[in-house]
Amino acid sequence: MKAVGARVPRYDGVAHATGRTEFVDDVRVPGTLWVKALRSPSHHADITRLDVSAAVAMKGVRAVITADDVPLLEYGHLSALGIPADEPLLAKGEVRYKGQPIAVVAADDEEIAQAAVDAIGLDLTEKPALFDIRKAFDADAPRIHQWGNWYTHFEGGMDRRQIRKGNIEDAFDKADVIVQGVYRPAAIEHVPLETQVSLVVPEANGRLTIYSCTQALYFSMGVVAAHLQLPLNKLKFVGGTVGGGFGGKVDTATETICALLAQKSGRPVKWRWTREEEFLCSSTRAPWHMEIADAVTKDGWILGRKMLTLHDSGAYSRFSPYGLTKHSFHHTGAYSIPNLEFDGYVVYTNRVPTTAMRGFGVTSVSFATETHLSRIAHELGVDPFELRLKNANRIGDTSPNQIAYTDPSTVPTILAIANALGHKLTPDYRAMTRDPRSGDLLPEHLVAQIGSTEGH
Amino acid sequence: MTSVLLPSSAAEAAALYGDGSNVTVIAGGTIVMPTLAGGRTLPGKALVLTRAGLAGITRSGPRTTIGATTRVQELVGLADPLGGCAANVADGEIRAQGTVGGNIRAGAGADAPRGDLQSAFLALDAVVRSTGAGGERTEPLEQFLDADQRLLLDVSFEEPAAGAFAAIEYPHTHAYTVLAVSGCRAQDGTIRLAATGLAGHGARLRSAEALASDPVAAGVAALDDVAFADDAVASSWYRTKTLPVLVRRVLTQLEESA
Amino acid sequence: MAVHKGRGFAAIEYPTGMNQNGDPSQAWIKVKPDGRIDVFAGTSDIGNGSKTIQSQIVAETIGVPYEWITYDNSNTDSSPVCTGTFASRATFVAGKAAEKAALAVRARILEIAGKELEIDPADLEIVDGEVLAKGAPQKKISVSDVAAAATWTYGELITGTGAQLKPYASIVEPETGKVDLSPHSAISYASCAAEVEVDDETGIITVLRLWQCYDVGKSINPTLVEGQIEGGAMQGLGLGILENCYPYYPSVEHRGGEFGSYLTPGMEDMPQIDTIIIENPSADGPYGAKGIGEMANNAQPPAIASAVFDAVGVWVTELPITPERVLRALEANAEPRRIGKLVIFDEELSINTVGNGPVKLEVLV
Amino acid sequence: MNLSVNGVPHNIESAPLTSLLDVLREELQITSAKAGCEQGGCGACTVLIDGEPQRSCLTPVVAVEGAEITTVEGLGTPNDLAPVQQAFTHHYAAQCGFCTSGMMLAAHAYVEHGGTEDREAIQDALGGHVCRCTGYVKIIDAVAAVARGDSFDATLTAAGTRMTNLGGVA
Repeated sequence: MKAVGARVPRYDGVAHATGRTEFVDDVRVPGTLWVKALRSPSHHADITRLDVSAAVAMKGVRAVITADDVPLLEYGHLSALGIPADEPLLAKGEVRYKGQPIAVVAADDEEIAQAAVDAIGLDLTEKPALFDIRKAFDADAPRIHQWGNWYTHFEGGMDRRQIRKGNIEDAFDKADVIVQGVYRPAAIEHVPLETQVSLVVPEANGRLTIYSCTQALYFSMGVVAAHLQLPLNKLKFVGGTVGGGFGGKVDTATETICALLAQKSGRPVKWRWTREEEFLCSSTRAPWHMEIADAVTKDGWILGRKMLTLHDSGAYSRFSPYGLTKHSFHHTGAYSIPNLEFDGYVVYTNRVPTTAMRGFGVTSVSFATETHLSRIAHELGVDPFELRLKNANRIGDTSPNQIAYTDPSTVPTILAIANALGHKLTPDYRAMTRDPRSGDLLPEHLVAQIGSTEGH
Repeated sequence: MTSVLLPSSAAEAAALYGDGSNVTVIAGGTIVMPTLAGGRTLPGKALVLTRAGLAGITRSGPRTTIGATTRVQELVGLADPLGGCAANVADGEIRAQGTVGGNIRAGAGADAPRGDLQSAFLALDAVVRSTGAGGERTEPLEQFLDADQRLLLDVSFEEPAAGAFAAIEYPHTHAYTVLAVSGCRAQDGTIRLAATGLAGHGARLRSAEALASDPVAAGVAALDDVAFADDAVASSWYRTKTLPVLVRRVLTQLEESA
Repeated sequence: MAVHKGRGFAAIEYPTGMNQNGDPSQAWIKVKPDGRIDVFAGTSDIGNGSKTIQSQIVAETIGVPYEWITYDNSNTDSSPVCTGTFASRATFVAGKAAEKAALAVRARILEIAGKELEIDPADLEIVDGEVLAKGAPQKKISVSDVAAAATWTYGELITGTGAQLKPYASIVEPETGKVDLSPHSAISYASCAAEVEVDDETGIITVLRLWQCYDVGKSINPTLVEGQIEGGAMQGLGLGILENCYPYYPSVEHRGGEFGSYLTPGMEDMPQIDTIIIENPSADGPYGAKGIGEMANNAQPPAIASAVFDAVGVWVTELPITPERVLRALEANAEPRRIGKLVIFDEELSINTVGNGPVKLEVLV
Repeated sequence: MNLSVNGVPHNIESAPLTSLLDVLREELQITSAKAGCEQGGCGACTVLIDGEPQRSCLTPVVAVEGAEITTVEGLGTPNDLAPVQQAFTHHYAAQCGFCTSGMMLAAHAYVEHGGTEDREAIQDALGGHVCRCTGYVKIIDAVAAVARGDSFDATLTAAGTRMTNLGGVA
C-alpha cells in the first residue's frame, strides 16, 4: 500500500482516543514545586522598590527570583537573526505592560506560592501609557523605550520596512480612480486548550531536563541556554507533543524561569499558567493598522498600490520585525501589481507583547487587500471574480521583492470557487489559466515587471 | 483550616448558614469553584448544599415553587419566559451543574453580566424565600436582589397566562447573556417585563410595561428603567440600541399568543 | 426587522517555510535488525499531525509499510535540529529532511541487498518491505533479511541522515526590499466564498456557508489536510466575527479572562463548509506538498466582510465584525469622500486624522 | 470519602473541597481529564458522574461522594476501544488531543442517552466543549457515526464530508 496520499491512521490516534497521550502537565515527578509570578499591576511604571525578603523567609518557599538572578537578562527571540534584544526575562527598573512578570516564586504548594507573591514588596511610580499606535509618532506621545516608540533596526539602519517597485507616481497619474481605505484586524488569543506549561527537573549530573510544550524544541532550548549562559549539553528538552499552539508556543514563556527556579531550589519545578494568565498575560496575535490607496483603471486593472502599515507590537519586539517583513513581502496578495510604495512600522504600545500566530504577518494583509479589492470592484462596477482573475499573478509575474512566481494557482482556485457557486463568468475568464501572460492579459503596465522563473 | 459543612436538610442548612458571615456557599460549584483554583486555595467555612434537600419543582394550584439547588437544566422545556431563558444559559453540562439559586444570586462577573435567570423570574413577579440575619423571610425577588447576602431557599411564582423571551443570540455557545428580555401576561392581563444584561442585576421594565400596547414605544421607554455597563461581551451603546428591539419582540410574541 | 443574506469572496496566497528561509530541519533514521524503521526528528506535533506525515514520507520513500515506522520527536538528546512547527514548514521543510534521510537509508538497503542478491543496486527497487529486481520480481529479498544481514553478516548499522536548509535570502536593497533569492520554500494559494445572514436590528451575523479551495501541492495525508482546512475555517470565523482580546481597542479595558468572555467559536457557530482541493505540485516539497496549515484562516475574514456588505450595504473594516460594529456602520451609513478621481473610505480611522506625527499615507493627486 | 472510578473503589484523602479534577489527576494519577481552564469554560475536564457528563473542575469531591465516576480510561483500552474511541480515531476527530477526553465522554453520554446523528442535536449536546484545532467538523462526523452504529476500519481513516479533490489544474 502506498503511504503517501493514503488515509492512514494517525500515528498518535489511539493514544489520543484512550487519554494516554502524555502532555507536560501529565508528567509526575515527586517533590515538584508550584510556581506563581508577581506580575505588573500597571501598564507602564517605574519600579521604585522591589523587596522579596518576606517571601524568601516564608516557610515552604524554596526559591524566589528577580531580574538580578538571570545570567543574561535580555535575549531576543530573533537574536539569532541579528535583531537586537529588548525584552528582559523579568522586569528590571520599569514595567511596560500589565501582567509583565517581575518576580517568581517556587514553593511547596500553590497556596504558599501565592502567599509569597502577595508578600513581595513592590512600589511603582505610574507613567503615562501608550495604546494607540496611530499616536505613537506624535511629539507628545508617551515614550515606551529609550530609543522611542518604534523599531529602528531594519536593514540599512532604517526605522521602517520599505518596499519600492516600478514608478508609483506614474501609476497614480494614469489611474482612472484611486480607492483609499483603512483596515484594522484585532488582537486574537491563541487559546490552545493546554496553557503554557513546563516542568524542569535538575538531574544528578548537573543537567536540566526541561519538559516543555514548545512548538520548537531547539529554538526554545537556544533561548534557555542563552539566558542561563549554558552550553546545549547541559539541557535536555523533552516534548514534541503539544496541546495546541497556533504560534503562541513559539514564545518560550515558562521554560527559562522554571529552569532558574530549579537551579536555585535544586527541586523539580512546574509552572502551568492559569487560563486567566493565558488570556491576560500571554502574547497575542498583533492588532494591525493598514491604509491602502490603489490606483486602478475603469476596467479593473490595478496599476499601483501605496500602503502604510503599523504593527502593534505590544511592549517588546519578540517576532514583530520578522512578521512585518513577511507582511511587506505579501502586501500585493495573490495579484501582480507592478508599481508599489509600501512603508511599515513596528510600533510599541503598553500592551502585552504580540507574537506569531497562524498566518503571521499575512492574515492581516489578506484581510486588508481582499476587502479592498471587493470595494474596488463595487466602486468600479466590475465583477469581483473578474477583477481578481485579470490581476491574478501568473507564472513569470514578480512579487513585491522582485522574485518571479513559478507556480501560482490563483486562477485555478478562483475558478474552482466560481464554479462551485455557479457564478457566471464570460468564456474568456472561464478559460483562464495560470500560464504566463500574453495578449490582452499582458497590458503595457505589466510588461516591465515580468521576471525569470529560472533558479528559484 | 477550612471547615466544610454538609447539611442534610433545609433546616440544618439554615442553622449552619446562620447570619451568613464568613460562609462560602457552594451549590453547583460553577461560580465558586473557579475562584478557589479548583479547591487548592480554600475559604474559612464552606457550606455545601448538595444534600440539603433544597432541589425540586413543586406545583400547588397556580403556584410553582423551585428549590434553590434545582439545576438550571431542569427549567429548560418549561414555558417561556423561564424555559427559553434557562435554555439560553451557558451549555447543557453547565446547566446540569449550576443551580437556580446560584444563578439568581450571582452578582455581575468581572467580564460580563451574570444572573441570567433574573429577567425571567422578575417578569414572573417571583417571590423568594431566604434565610440569614433575622431568620427566614419571604419577599419579592426585586427586593431580594438588593438585599445583603442571604441564603436563597426557594423561588416561587404564579403561572402567567402567556410568556415570552428574547435575547441577543450572540454566536458562541458558552458566552454569557449579553442582553435578554422576559415578558409575561399575568392571569389578570397585566403585562410584566424585565431584562438582564444590565449593570448590576436584572430589573423590571416598568416604563415599558406602561406602554405595552405599543411595542415600539415600549421598547424606547424601557431605556428609562435600566443602566448599562461596558464589559467584555458588549458595550452600553450596543445594549442601548438593542434593548428596544428585544422589548418589541417580546411584546409582539405576547400579542401573538393572545 | 429584517434579516439579509449576502455573499462575499476572497483569494489569497501564503508562503511555506520561514520568510527569508534560513530555517533548518534535520532527521536521522536507523534500521532495526528486523527491518523496522526508527525515525528521529525534532519536529513538535502540535496536533497538525507531523508525526504521521513524516512517518508516511519515510515509509513511502524507503518502500516499507507505514506500520513499520517508529517516530520519535520526544527529546533533544536523540533528535536532531528542527527549527520548529510554525511558518507552515512541518510538512515541507521537516518532511523534506525526513525524505532525504529515508533516501539515504533506502540507498544503503539497496546496496546490501545488491550484495546478497548479486544484482547491481541500480536494478533493484523496494516495494512493500521487499527488495525486488526490477522486471524480475521473483528475485527478491525482504528488507527484514537485508537488515539482519547488515547487523549479523556485515557488522553494519543501516542509518541515514537528512537535512533541509534553504539559504537565508538577504535583502540586498533596503530601500526597495529586493532580495537575492526567493524568500520562501513555496507559495500556496486559496480562495473562499462566504454566505452570511445579517440581522439589521441586532447586527448579528450568522455565517451560513463557506466554500473554500486550496492548492495543497500534494495531500500527503488527505484526512490531515481536511483537518487543517476545517480547523482553519473555524479560526477564520473567529477572526472575522468573534474574537478580540481588546473589545475596545486601542483601549485595554475589559479584556476577557475566561472562555465566557473571550469568544472562541463553538460547535454551533460552524457553518456548512464545502472544500475543493487542488494538487499542483511544488517543485521542491516532499512529493510536491506545500504547507497550508496557517493560510487556512486567512481567507474567511475578507470573504465575510464582503458578504456583510453584500447583505446590508456597509463596509466594516475593523475586525472582528461584531454586532456593534454592524449597527454603528448602519447608523453612520457613511459615504466615501470623493475628490476628483480619489475615493476615500474610513477617513475617521486614518492616521492622517488621528495622529499628529510625521507618519502619514500621502496620496497626492 | 469513598469514590468509585471506572468501577474501582477508592478511599479519597484529598480535602473535601478539592475539585474532582484534582482528585483524579493528583491523588489518583488518572490524567486523561485535563485542566483546560479550571473555570468550567472549556470541557476538557468533563467526566461522567453516574453516567452524566459534568465538569470535574467545578465539582468539589465532597459533593460526589459515593458516586460512580467514568473517565476515558473506563471507556476502553487500546486493544478494546469503545465505539466512540474507534470513531474519534477513524474520523481524526482529535488533532492535538487535549480536548479529546472530555469531548469523547460527552459524546459517549449523548449516544448512551439515545442521541441521534442529527447535527444540531450533537451541537447542542457537545456545545460547551471547546476544540481549537478541528473546527468541530470531524468531531461531529465521529459522533454521528457512533449514533448511526457505524463499524470502523482501524487501518483506514474516513474521508471528510463535502470534500472534492480536483488534482492538478492549470
